[in-house]
Amino acid sequence: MESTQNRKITMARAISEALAQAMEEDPRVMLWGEDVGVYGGIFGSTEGLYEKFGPERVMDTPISESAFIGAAIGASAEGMRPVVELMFIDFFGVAMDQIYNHLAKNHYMSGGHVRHPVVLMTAIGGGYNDAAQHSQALYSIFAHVPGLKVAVPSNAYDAKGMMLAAIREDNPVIYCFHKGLMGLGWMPSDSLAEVHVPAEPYTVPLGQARVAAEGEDVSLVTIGAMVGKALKARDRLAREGISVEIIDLRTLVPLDRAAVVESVMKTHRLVIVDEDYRSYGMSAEIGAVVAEEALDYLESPIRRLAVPDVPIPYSRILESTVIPSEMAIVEAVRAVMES
Amino acid sequence: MESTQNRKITMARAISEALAQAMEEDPRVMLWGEDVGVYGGIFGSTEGLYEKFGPERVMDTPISESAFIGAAIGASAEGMRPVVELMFIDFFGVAMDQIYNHLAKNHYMSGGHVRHPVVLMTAIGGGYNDAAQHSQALYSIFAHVPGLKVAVPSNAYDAKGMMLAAIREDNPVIYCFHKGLMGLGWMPSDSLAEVHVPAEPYTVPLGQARVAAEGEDVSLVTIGAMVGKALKARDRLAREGISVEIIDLRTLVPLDRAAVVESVMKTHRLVIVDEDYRSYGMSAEIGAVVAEEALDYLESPIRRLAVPDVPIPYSRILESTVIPSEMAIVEAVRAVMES
Amino acid sequence: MVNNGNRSIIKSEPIDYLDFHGGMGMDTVEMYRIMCLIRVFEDRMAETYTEGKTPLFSIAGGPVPGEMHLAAGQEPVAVGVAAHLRADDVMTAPHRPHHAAIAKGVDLKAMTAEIFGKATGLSKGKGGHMHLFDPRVHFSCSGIVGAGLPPAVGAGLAMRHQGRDGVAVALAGEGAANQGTFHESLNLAALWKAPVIFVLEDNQYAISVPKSQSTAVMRNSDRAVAYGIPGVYIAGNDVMAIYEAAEEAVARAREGRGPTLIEVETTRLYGHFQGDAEVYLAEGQKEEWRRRDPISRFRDLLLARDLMSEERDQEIQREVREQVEEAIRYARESPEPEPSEAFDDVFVDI
Amino acid sequence: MVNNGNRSIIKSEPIDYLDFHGGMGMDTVEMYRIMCLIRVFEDRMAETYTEGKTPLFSIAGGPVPGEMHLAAGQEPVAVGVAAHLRADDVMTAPHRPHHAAIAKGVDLKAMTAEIFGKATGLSKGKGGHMHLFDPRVHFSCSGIVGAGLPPAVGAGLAMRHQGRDGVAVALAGEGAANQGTFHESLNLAALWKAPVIFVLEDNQYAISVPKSQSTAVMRNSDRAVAYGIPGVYIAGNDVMAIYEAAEEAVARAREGRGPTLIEVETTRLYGHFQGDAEVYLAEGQKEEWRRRDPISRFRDLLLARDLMSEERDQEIQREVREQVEEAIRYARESPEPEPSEAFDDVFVDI
Ligand SMILES: Cc1ncc(C[n+]2csc(CCOP(=O)(O)OP(=O)(O)O)c2C)c(N)n1
Ligand SMILES: Cc1ncc(C[n+]2csc(CCOP(=O)(O)OP(=O)(O)O)c2C)c(N)n1
Ligand SMILES: [Mg+2]
Ligand SMILES: [Mg+2]
Repeated sequence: MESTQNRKITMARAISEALAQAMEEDPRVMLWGEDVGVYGGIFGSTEGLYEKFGPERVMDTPISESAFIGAAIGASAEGMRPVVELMFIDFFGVAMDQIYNHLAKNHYMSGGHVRHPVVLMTAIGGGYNDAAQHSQALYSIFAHVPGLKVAVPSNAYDAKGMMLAAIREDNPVIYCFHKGLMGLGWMPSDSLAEVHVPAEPYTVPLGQARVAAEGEDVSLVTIGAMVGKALKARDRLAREGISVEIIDLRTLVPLDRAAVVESVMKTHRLVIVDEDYRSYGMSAEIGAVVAEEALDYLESPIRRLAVPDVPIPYSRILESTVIPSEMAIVEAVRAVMES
Repeated sequence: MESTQNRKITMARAISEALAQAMEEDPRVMLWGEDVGVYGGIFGSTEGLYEKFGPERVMDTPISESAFIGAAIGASAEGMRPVVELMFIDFFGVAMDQIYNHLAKNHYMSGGHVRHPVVLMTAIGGGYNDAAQHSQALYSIFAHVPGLKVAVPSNAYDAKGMMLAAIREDNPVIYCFHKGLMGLGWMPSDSLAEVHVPAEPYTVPLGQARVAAEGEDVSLVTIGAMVGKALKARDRLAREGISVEIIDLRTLVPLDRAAVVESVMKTHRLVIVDEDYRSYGMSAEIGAVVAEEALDYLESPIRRLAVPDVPIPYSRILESTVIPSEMAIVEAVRAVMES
Repeated sequence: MVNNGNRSIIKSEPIDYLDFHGGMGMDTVEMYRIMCLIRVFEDRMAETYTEGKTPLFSIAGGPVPGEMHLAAGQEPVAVGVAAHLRADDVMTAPHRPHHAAIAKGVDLKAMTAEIFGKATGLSKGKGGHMHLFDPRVHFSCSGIVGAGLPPAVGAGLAMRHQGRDGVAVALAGEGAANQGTFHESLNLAALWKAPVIFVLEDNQYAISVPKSQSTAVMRNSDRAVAYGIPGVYIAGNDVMAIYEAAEEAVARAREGRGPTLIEVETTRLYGHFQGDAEVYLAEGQKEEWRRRDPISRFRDLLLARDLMSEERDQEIQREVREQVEEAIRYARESPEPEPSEAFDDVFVDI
Repeated sequence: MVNNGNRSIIKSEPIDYLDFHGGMGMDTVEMYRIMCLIRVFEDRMAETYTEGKTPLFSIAGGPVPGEMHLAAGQEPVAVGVAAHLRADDVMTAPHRPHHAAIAKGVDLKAMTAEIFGKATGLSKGKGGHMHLFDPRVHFSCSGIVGAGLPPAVGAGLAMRHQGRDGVAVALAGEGAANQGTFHESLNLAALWKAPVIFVLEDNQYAISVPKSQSTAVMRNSDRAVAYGIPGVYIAGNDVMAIYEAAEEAVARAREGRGPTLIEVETTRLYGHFQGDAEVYLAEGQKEEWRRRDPISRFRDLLLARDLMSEERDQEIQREVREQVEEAIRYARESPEPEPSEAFDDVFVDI
């Protein structure tokens, strides 16, 4: 297998490459979902797999999310390792019972006797005006209910490594890829997500945050597509003399509390940036963790920047008002530095 | 209508009384759900209504939650004011799309032109060994997504007043009644929930927390069935010289942030007690609000007591290990006082 | 043991409905006009959508934001059904909603402005092309497949409860017939004898997945048996055949005799969304669909039967083109919403 | 236009299946024994459940925690179907699972201990009566109505993919046939020709709601038409008729010819759950059901045909009673789980 030191590929390709390698190394890995076959996945996550592995291992499904996600439960109990695509995370509501009451809990309810090595991969995020039912992050909901690991890669390297880790893992994993990181031609995509990706299979362990950039003055904790925006905001802020440390959580479950706490102990300030809704979600959890474990280190109130508890509006100007932007991040950091 | 100064009734009766009064005062109010007719609701919430209002206004449904909850969307758009029962909140996963993508968002997505005055009432909570799929609180999930008000009464007085407020409200309201507060003969029930309830219709506004008990040393923020447990814990702690102020949030949306912040400004300590899962939920949100708005007032780290991110186990001893108990509350408060 | 039960009624001939209905109040030319209006709207939307986009289908550029699912080719369904509806009848539509909205009488200018994301749009720019709401004509739609069916049942129930003789039409793609809401809603409507007409647009594909790979039966209309209600399949994408089936179904519903399931063979003349390369289509499939364009066929029929003159046709073409241009002009010239608009309408203020 | 299509095959006579099958390897007495085992288990569970409860059905008291849904009266379904299954065939069951679990061969002691919430239970006390998992015999159940159907389809798919000739049986109440998962799962299984047998236990009620008030058709088996698969209704709660229908369906599935839908008329001899006052039942309904007790009818038949002697019957009664008592004793004497057990098994440790 060709390896290089500088093979930049899109996140979509990183994901489909991980899937191909997993399917090569393990015949138990199967893939199904809507338009994952000939089409290659609406967001390119399964490009080329149908051609490579054929209709027995790569299957298009009807628009029956409860049935085909639930099918992964039974198939995994019988020894398969299904990867299933829920086209948009926004559609979770038609299939949530199978996900959270069964896929997530059967291991526990069976006293550890049943395992469901299933990856449910799904597209998240906005930024391209797909409005209220096709632009949400929503990962906090999956992180709230016990029994699911929740992975949200911010770049192609992590995307490949976390996908391989998720597939090899014996627990169900909700794997959320942000549409705006995939490098699709027909959608704005953050070029920061297109990084060097080794050709060989490798894993990025689930549960280890990454210091995306070191800094001294303020900890910025974030995930997914907000990592790239935060990095850009950090550059701007550096010019103002503000040194921002960026923590890319990578997974919400397991949550790398130590990474967050350590950073705050160093910087004494915390900004949380999240593309999910603000209340009762990721930004709240991080804030609470710090108020529990590093309260005395905080020199100013924490600050949360997230979708302000409104549905994602359609029009460009409205959408960009509610989804945290580079400038909004800059302002949030400034505000924390001033308070 | 008979009124008295001391008419203690169960929360189940308070709810069915509120429903009866709403149906009397407004012919647009209809009621449907599983076993809400002759049976009177599995938890007695609709007792007597079928007899009083007949099968045209009180309708049993098939086990088709997406269809009958979705039906409330269309019916309310056409001018009705449906109250719909989802038997257990644990079943939300079979109908969540209708709830969160439509009922919650249509008002916004229509630019304010469509209204859905719908009350979705549902049973929450554990404490009677109904295991992982029938014992959850889960209200944080509804509070996380925009467009739904979320009410969680802790006693019969609030239950009646909040139900009447919810029905008169033009927004969709998720109304969560805790099974262990209903005063059912066949289930343990907290007698503290059985309080004086005026016979006349009245409302308790959604969005106003209540100081359930004043105190000086620590603020205990909670909701639902945990309020009663907290009150009992408070008595114990008082004997140790610890004065606990208990805030009953009553609603998660709208959240009475001011009530929380004011209390913490007074006591300088915060314990959050919640029957929902610990992470990414109610306890996180309250912690984050305080870290945002009252950080400088905190004299010790906040403490969260909630279901520790495990499914609710079946056996008595296991269930009581994970659902916050009076003693666990006492210990959490002590810990905060000591830190 | 294999159950070979009778299936739904299949109608495939554009036979003499015209003769039958010619004198009975149906305005065939008006139906034709609305079909033309829809087609011109969709064609112009396709053009407008690509304006200023580099690469061609970059969702971020140009005057029209977001995804775009066009319904050209599916005009007969919307028009044949809506011809029987009053303004206060209810219609719920799916992610591909323009033809339905136009046929139901949604204000074209406000709808276009909404699609452009403007402040003058139906939803002040907050809804978008998959979320058109016009309570004036009781129209709504949703981007979630199968999600419009339950609300239609509830609307039907409400109208009956209120003593209105209204009906609710739930429109959905053939792909929606495999979603749980389809089953639950048909059962509930049948059980409650709700005045609902379920109409499936069988354009043979759900994005890239052909019906044969998603649906265990040939015709979803056969599924009516599972609810004890009438099921009709209309082959041929013929507006008159649809008109007739809808007439019976709407009458049935209005009279309190319960729901009907109608499935209509139709064709998707654009891709699933604009930008869809349609690699999954067999060669020649698209051309074949275009050859059977339902609008030209209808025009030929109307001309052949002297129900419309060439002049009237040209006048109609002029008219609808003007109407569409005016709507697009209105949308273009309308102001963007104020940013603060994003924060309003989450809740009704009390 | 009303579709009066042929419906599913209806079998109602406890005819000569016995003669037909008598010499074909089916052990009727063994089936009888398992039905008796289930009945004794359910009766003893009903007694044990009320032990130490004040008021009588207080869910908090006594040795058995939680809710209790008993399946007495429904033995023929579980036994008639499971008679065709191997240990490595899959079964998913609903909230009323004891008969199915016993028929599938779930370990009775571990199952009873689980229902008592003990450390020796199938799930170490974490699952409970609605969450019995025994991977040894590929059995699982769920407290969510209709939730067992999708996993059964997936299990079927997996077995076929692995080249196993296994089948999956999804058992559910008639009330589950109005849940979206029913529809989606049947379509998916039919489409993929998955080796699945869907078995509905039509005990005519879903809690208090009679089938006529929840289901738009008389027989859910008629819904098989909607998926192009065989549908069979078995009237009479007769184990032999069920056995025969299941034989055909299981063979069909094993041979790769796809799924079957079987609905079985049966009776719920206890309430929906223990403590249900059953105010919604017509007077005399319960007595009527009891009169048609499927076990005594089967016994009479076996005795009349000399397939079983009185002595063997008495021996069986003794045997199963002992087996149940032993299981209950085991459960009672087993230790409670350690509190720390609550924190294990959320995730597989890597
Ligand atoms: C519940 C749900 N699942 C998946 C999708 C993604 N999706 C949007 S349209 C579509 C295909 C719909 O096909 P069909 O119902 O036949 O309508 P058509 O597009 O052909 O008009 C899919 C899968 C969705 N919007 N909602
Ligand atoms: C999705 C869902 N909705 C509602 C319930 C509550 N519930 C439990 S059992 C039951 C009735 C089930 O009836 P049926 O399927 O006929 O089975 P039976 O109880 O008669 O065996 C209901 C409504 C549930 N568990 N899951
Ligand atoms: Mg289609
Ligand atoms: Mg039943």
